[in-house]
Amino acid sequence: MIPSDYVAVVLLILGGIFFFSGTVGLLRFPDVYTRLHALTKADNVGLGLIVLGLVVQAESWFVVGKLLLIWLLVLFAGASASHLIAKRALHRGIRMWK
Amino acid sequence: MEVITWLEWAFDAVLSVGLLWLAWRALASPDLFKAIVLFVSFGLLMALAWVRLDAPDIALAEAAIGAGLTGALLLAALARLRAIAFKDTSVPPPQFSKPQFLHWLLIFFLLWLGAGLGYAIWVLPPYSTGLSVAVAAHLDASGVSNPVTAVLLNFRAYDTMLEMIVLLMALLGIWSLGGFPPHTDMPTGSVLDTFSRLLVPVFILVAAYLLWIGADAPGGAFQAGSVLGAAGVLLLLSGWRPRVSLTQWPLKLALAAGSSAFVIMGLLTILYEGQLLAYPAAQAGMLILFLESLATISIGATLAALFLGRSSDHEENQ
Amino acid sequence: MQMFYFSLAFFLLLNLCVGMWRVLRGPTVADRMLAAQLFGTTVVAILLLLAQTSDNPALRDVALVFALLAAVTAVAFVRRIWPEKRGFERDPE
Amino acid sequence: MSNAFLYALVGVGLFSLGFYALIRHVHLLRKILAINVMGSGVFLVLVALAKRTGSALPDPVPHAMVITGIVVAVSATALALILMLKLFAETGQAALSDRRKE
Repeated sequence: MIPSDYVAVVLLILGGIFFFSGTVGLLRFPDVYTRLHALTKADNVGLGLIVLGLVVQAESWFVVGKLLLIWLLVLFAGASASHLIAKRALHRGIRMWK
Repeated sequence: MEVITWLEWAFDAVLSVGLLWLAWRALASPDLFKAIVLFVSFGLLMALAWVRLDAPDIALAEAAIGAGLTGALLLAALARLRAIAFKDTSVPPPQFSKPQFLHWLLIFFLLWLGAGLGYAIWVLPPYSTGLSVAVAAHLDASGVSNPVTAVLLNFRAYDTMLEMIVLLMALLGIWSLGGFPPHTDMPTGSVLDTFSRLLVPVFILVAAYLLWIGADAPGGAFQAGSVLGAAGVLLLLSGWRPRVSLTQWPLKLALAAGSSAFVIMGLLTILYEGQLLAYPAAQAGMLILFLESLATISIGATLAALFLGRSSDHEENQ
Repeated sequence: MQMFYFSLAFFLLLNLCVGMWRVLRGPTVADRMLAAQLFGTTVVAILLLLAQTSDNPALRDVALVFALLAAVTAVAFVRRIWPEKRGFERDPE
Repeated sequence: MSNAFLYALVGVGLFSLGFYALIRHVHLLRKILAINVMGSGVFLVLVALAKRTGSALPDPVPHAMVITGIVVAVSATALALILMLKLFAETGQAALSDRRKE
């Protein structure tokens, strides 16, 4: 197990923890907005850590570039989609939980 | 036979249970919207199933179609249903008011059907190379090194030609019925504008990449066309409508490009090679790439036009 | 190392199944849609891990397509299912 | 014993589930979903059985058929949705009524 494996394992485990926290947030939080918050933050950081963990293991720069592009796209899609959903939820009068 | 670790069996078992459970919940849920969201999630798990079955080509097609098109089509249809009737569609599904007896008869029959099909599969021999040996033998003469693309574009090119025509007919059917009724679009917020404006070029780039890589890795005309179609759907959703002049002959040319290219290629190969769509070995790779690029444009335009629904000239003479 | 990737992919799959409960219970339609959004991200992560275990670069293309299309369903939901105000489509703005 | 047979049986299960829902539900949108689930079931059986080649490479012919099948299925779904909307616009309900309208 060369050092890069250790780094990768640590990053991947952290990524897994973020994903898990995202799901817990999705299930436990009281209303749409907090769930959106939990979901987008946790998943994007979770995926980011997993991508970094894989980047450490990647053999060629092309793979590194593709992994980072995937992460960027998910960040972009997640941010836009959650904004759209939240704005429209506000327009539809879905109240905050407090 | 590679050693199937218990972890892989656990993964497959959870995926299988997830697929069956999602399909059942999607079909049985009282609320139509919940049914559609469950169905889209079902499509996501199906993509994982294709990956587990060593079918990355199909996973690509499922990803592009399932995530991009099916959900948008179903939601657009549901929106039309709700908008007109605007009764809450979460009334429990009105099931046939037949006597209970028929209901159990149906379940009994379906159990026997499932058991029979399951048995028929179970007694199949565990090993059968099918056509993989034949394809592998002729792979180098096919001009491409990805076996699936070789089958799609060379060995079974006739079948793919008919697929293109079937796609065109589906679109003609939709346009003849007037297509999706026009949707009064709300002004799009700046986020949606920047989102679609920035993302559509990436769609086109990825579609070109998939088309190019299709020769020797999973990818190809259908997957690239589906990504292009999804780009069209995204544009249409964010309020963009093609200029009327664009939907005259340019759109129609794009729609017909794929199938006509196949037909013309078929005629040429009959003249020169004596067999329908039997490419001369030397130029096979180039011809396949040419056919694939036209097919990609055609599939993308067709799938986007499915969603556009009513073609604009139809509106003019109304 | 391969075993570790696969076990993490398995953990994410369980994560996804648990998240499915929100699609069922979610009171508002928005909850259901954002749960579907979660599945998209989780499937991308699983695909990237599976690409590493089976050493099959094609799976990264699948993950790329998923990442690209993750938001199309959400946009369809926002633009079609939820018109600006409750009521008929054709009420004058 | 590869996982081919597991997924093939899941395919049969999906087909039966879809078939049941196709008959049981009145609303046309549900019937369209049911047909799509049945289609996925059939595709799953095809691809699962294609994996029995013993070597790492599965049989590419069913794969090609399923790819084109998926694309045609989505266009058929679009056509079915349009027919449903047409029926809905005419009769006001998205279900095939048994009683003939006099």
